Amino acid sequence: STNSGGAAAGGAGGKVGIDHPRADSDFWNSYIKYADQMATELKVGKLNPTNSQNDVSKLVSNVQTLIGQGAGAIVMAPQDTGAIATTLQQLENKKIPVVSVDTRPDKGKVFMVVRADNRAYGTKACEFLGEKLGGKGKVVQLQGALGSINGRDRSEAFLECMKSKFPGITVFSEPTEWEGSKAASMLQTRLEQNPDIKGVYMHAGGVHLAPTLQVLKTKGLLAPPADPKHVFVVSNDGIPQEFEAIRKGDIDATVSQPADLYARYALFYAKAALEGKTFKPGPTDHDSTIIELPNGLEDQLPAPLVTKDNVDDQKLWGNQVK
Amino acid sequence: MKFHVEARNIVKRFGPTTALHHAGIQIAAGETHALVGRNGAGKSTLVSILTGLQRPDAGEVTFAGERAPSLADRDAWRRRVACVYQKPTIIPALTVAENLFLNRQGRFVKWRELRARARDLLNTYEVDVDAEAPAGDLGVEQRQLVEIARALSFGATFIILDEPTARLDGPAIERLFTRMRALREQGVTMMYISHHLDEVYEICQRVTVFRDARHVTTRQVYGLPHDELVTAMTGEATAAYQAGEHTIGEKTVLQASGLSLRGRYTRVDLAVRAGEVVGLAGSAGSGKIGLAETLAGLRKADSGTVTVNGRRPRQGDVPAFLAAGLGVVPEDRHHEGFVPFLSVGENGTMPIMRKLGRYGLVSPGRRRTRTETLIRDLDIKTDGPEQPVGDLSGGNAQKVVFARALVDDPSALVVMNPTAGVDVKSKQALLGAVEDAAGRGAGVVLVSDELDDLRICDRVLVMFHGRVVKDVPRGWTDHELVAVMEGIQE
Amino acid sequence: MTAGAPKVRLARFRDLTLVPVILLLLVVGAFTDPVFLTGGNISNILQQQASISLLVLAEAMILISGKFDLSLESTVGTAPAMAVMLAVPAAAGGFGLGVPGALVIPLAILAGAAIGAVNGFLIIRFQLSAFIVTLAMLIIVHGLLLGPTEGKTLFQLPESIIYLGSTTWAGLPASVWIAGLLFAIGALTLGYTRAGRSLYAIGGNADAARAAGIRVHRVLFGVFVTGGMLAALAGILETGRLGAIGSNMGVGWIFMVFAAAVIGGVSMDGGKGTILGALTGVLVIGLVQNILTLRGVSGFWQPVVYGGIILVALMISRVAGGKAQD
Amino acid sequence: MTAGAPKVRLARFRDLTLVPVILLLLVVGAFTDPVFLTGGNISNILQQQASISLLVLAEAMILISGKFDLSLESTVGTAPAMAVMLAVPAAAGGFGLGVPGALVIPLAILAGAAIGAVNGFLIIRFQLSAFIVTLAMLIIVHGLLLGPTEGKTLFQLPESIIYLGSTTWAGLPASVWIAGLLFAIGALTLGYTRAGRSLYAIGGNADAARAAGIRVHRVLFGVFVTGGMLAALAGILETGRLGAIGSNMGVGWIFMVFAAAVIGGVSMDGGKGTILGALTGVLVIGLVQNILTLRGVSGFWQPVVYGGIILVALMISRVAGGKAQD
Ligand SMILES: Nc1ncnc2c1ncn2[C@@H]1O[C@H](COP(=O)(O)OP(=O)(O)OP(=O)(O)O)[C@@H](O)[C@H]1O
Ligand SMILES: Nc1ncnc2c1ncn2[C@@H]1O[C@H](COP(=O)(O)OP(=O)(O)OP(=O)(O)O)[C@@H](O)[C@H]1O
Ligand SMILES: [Mg+2]
Ligand SMILES: [Mg+2]
Repeated sequence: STNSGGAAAGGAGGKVGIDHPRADSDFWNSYIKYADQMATELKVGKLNPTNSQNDVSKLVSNVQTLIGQGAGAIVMAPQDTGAIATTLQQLENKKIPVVSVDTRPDKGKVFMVVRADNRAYGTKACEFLGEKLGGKGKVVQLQGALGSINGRDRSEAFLECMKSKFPGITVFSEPTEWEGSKAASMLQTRLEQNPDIKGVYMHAGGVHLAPTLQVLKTKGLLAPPADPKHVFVVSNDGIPQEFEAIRKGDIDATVSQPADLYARYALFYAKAALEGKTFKPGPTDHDSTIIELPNGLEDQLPAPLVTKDNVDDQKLWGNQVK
Repeated sequence: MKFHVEARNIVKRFGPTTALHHAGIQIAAGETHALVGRNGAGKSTLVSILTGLQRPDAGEVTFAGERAPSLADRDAWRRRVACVYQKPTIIPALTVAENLFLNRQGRFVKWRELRARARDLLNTYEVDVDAEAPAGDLGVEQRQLVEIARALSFGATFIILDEPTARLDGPAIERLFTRMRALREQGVTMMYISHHLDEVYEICQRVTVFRDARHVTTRQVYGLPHDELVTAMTGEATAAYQAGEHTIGEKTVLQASGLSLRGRYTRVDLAVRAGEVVGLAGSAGSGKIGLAETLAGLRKADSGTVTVNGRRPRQGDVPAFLAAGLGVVPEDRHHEGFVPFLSVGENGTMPIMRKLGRYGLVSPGRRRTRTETLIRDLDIKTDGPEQPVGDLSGGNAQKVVFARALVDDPSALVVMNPTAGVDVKSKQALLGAVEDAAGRGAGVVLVSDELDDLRICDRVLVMFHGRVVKDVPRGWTDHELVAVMEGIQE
Repeated sequence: MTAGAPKVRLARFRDLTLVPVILLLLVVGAFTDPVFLTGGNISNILQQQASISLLVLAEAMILISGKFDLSLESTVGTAPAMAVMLAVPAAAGGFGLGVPGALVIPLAILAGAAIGAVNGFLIIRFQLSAFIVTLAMLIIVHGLLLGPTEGKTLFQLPESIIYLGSTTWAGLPASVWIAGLLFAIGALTLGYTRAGRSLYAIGGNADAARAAGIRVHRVLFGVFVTGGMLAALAGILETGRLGAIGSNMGVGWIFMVFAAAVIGGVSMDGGKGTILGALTGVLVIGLVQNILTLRGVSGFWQPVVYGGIILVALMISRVAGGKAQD
Repeated sequence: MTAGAPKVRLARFRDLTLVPVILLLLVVGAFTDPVFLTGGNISNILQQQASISLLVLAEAMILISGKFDLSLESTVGTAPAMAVMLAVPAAAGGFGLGVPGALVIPLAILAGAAIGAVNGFLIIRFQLSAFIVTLAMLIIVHGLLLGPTEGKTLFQLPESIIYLGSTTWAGLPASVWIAGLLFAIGALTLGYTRAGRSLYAIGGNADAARAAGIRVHRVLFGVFVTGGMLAALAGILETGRLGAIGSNMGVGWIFMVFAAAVIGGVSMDGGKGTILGALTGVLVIGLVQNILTLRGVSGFWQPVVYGGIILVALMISRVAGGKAQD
């Protein structure tokens, strides 16, 4: 009933419709800012971005509205990778290409998935902690929300890696629903129960960093890495405050989830799609690899582990935020 | 003459209804002034204006010549007037003691002292209530006594009593009057509203009559003929009610055997035959309401059986009782009587919804027709079948509850204080309706504290401390019956 | 009795106090974006509101009868998920029981009814606080989705459960027809049937309703069960629209459901309100969401605008309704 | 009047119907983990519940007076965030106004009072539904945190706002002392002052309270403002505990707040309940959370266990209280 997706073929006429997944976290906040910036930089015409407030049902509605407004390509970040299937099918029927940021839809055609591998985050954190602890001891994993795909990926990969590579390490998993308050309470209780916990993996620096440090501080466990009391902490996100904490020696590492690259390549691929370009699996010109998926392609962006050694690398997005 | 309280040219409208139309009242210092009128004449509306709860659309209120305070200044109003409202103003979750001293506890509450003062107050007014019981656990009339004790104990110079006796029995009324006389001797001014005109003669000096939202007359009570007063109220001459003859059938329609409920009544046996009107009398706490509620299915007895029309519905299961052919007027209209937001029509026809249409449908047209009959038969003053019952005057709401009991043409009827708050003329209509039902073959149990109501009964069962102590046939005198009720004569 | 006529008319209007708000929103929308008034966009709005409107219908009935149900939002995801898990193989996240796909819809509705029955049972039999019982049930029922699926999305679904929420009948999404039909049935039931009028009586004064011969417990139980079934149906429609059942389906809806019902004139204290009014409440919420999306209000400030509009709608409904709200 | 004595005792006990539940939980906890009964763990539990308990205190007062406030949970984050943003430089996410750090706590409390005042104003003056007004305010107030911070966590805070929530006085966290003190004040106020008793009167029957000369509007307004201030204080304590103000601070608390209050015997219909009872409700919730964490129940099934325990506590409180709940 609304206008068809002819824009994709024609190119020039279509605009990019962008839906942001949520507005209440540090990481996505940076992404949203970068998206505006990159659109100007790459000269991509875009519609007013919508925000689905972490609700896939709103995402579906928003996409419908964007289609109605004549979007020629859609950039989205579905936080529920299954429930977007019908919508992707509709977009495919209308020949509107989709770039999916951060998550890989389970079903339905996508032009490109732009993401760093969340499972890789979990594995990297596990390997780092496992080595630092010498393969034994106790660690706590502050999980995100179990209903979220990214939280689950990180959690599962972390647990699998621990089980296979460091069977001597006991892992306590705490579901925090991305809430600082729950994280603080659970970590505090767990430390009371197991004062010999030596490692923490936090799924989201934005919400978990401050509470974790606060708990460690009140327990007197905020000691320099050389001190035997030191608890090794690996974070996830790569926001400036984590870098600060790494420099101070409060935490040891973080996985830098590249908000800038997410935004840049989301818009890059959306523009390319509008212009009718296509891509093939293989290495890219920006230190990443495109892989083939059953339902499209995925550009796997690098997500470096940041430690004291590389924390001052100016290429890290966390060092570019003002 | 300088009046202690004066209301002039008061106009008050509620949507399409005009409750007061340039009406007024002038009450001299130290007098006890009666305000009478039919249900819906605007008496309670005037009370709410005189106590600062509502703002009149026009007109003026003065206290001792001074203009009334602004509505927001509740303290100023409370210094000028204390009131027993017609609608309950007890807070059920709080104790009796706290209700008595609501907002008068002092900045910091000294509970022990408060309780002691409450007990004193209750003793003074001879109210036999536990000061520490939650007020919600009290019976209707105990609550009324608490409200009265509260209003009278203020030390206010002007007290309004809006139908305080509608829920009280004889001895309680006497005690109230004793208090009122004492207050009058101390110079307290009072406004007294009641539908019992004999009370007006007993306690008041002057009387003001309202009719259809207008002031009709103000007269000295002394020497005012009763008929003239009634005529002023109703606008026409009205004869006293004459009880009719009842043809009592063979069939027993309502029967109780061996009924007991701990703390309320013990081993009661009773049988009501078709066409018979049986009264149930007793002083406060005699258990008559508890018994009537059990007969109506509202309450479950500990032991014993209730039979309605040969059927034995499960006790406490009201729908089953109603299905067996029972009609009921509950004691407290606010509690079990009506649904305030729903219309006169819906409230009145609630038990017969299944008869107002097929397949579970309720036809508004049929409901309307049916309701119009009810409104006419019982003389309910309302804008029409669609008016919410919550907006009706107290007496008219009571008539709706009464209508609901009669609507299904019941073969057994249990009515508790059915004429509470109903005006002289309407009372005749209601008693007439009871007798009509009996005439159609219904057996009636009539519980009442009003001896006038009991006069239509073929016999009166008198209860004392939870037992039926005497079966008094027609033809009793007030004195005889009261003596039995008080347990003076066995 | 001639005075009756204007009363009726006035009462009728009271259901429709939000109509000016809706008209205003239509004008604002038309100025916001030319797309707004296209058939496609309007049909989208209706489809987007179809599932949540069923929850509003359910909640309106429950509120009118003087009760409360928070757990409806969890039923939206859990009822269809349960049914689906019975049907799909273990590889697709199911229990591998092999229940035929055709049974999925009836099973989902049954699951909804069962959840409603548990609510009703606890609230009525044990006389527990409806707010807290259904709050606990909100948590438990959502847990019954999280637990077996371990938070994973179910996306290999039997065709039957997709159909209703994704097909179109006569140019309009089937879910819109279904919601429309159910609202019509709801409005007629509450306005013109014994059962419907009993809800008002119970909500207005349960003791008086009982004394008038209404089987209060039975009616209330029926309302909770119906509510659960409507929530399950909402879940089925939503499943079809999304093509999968995520572990967060329905989560967070309940506040909007209450907002829609109350803006639409349903009282939180029971006994007051109409289904038609509730429908206007749903439409207001749907239009506001659509306009905000079209305008592209920044996600950060969207809540402020959104909440502000709810307040304004509430005030209009208060002023036009003329009575204090509870 | 000798019957008085046992009555009082019974009424006193009614506040404490949850004490057996608490004892049971202590026993279960002791068997779950040897750490449970250590001073450190108990002190942790108390600290973890300190901020939410202030919300329960606020909500209990509001519920007793017959009203409702959902927006408290948003105030927890927004009030301190506003104050902090006034004080910190733009680089740290502030407005760069350079308000002195020492003023942050008073400013936060003031912000809380202002939010409460807006609620009170809308609900009382305009006679709007408290549920929906505060629902809209919940959204708006949270938006007032999201908007200016753009969803970023405020990490660089003035020392003053960290102090209360992170320090220890005489071996116990300061927040526990503060919460304890405020509960004591609350219990005394509601039990033994005219103002406190007037809350019960208003909640029990607002018309009767007005007739008795209680300034209903003024008291209600005061209650909403006090509620907002308590929520702001809860936010200050929480800020100290977490060391930062995330954009989700307080979000999702309100349901637990209601659960604690109602389990503790406060009626959703107003006029009933005590502060002491509400406190026992908080303790139950805190103990359950702690035991679940110590046991390490799988996150997927935690909601089911959790909701189940709320239901059981509710039933016990019902059976022990002996009265139907509303
Ligand atoms: N809040 C209201 N809304 C609409 N109408 C009302 C309201 N209050 C009173 N009325 C109407 O005003 C009229 C006068 O009522 P009022 O209560 O003053 O009568 P009354 O003289 O006290 O009667 P009764 O003897 O039955 O108590 C009635 O017709 C009633 O329906
Ligand atoms: N709700 C109640 N709960 C407990 N006891 C009650 C209750 N209502 C009344 N009672 C007590 O039960 C006894 C009998 O009360 P009942 O109301 O049956 O007597 P009654 O003869 O109708 O009294 P009255 O003439 O005062 O209405 C009284 O002592 C009364 O105090
Ligand atoms: Mg009156
Ligand atoms: Mg009685």
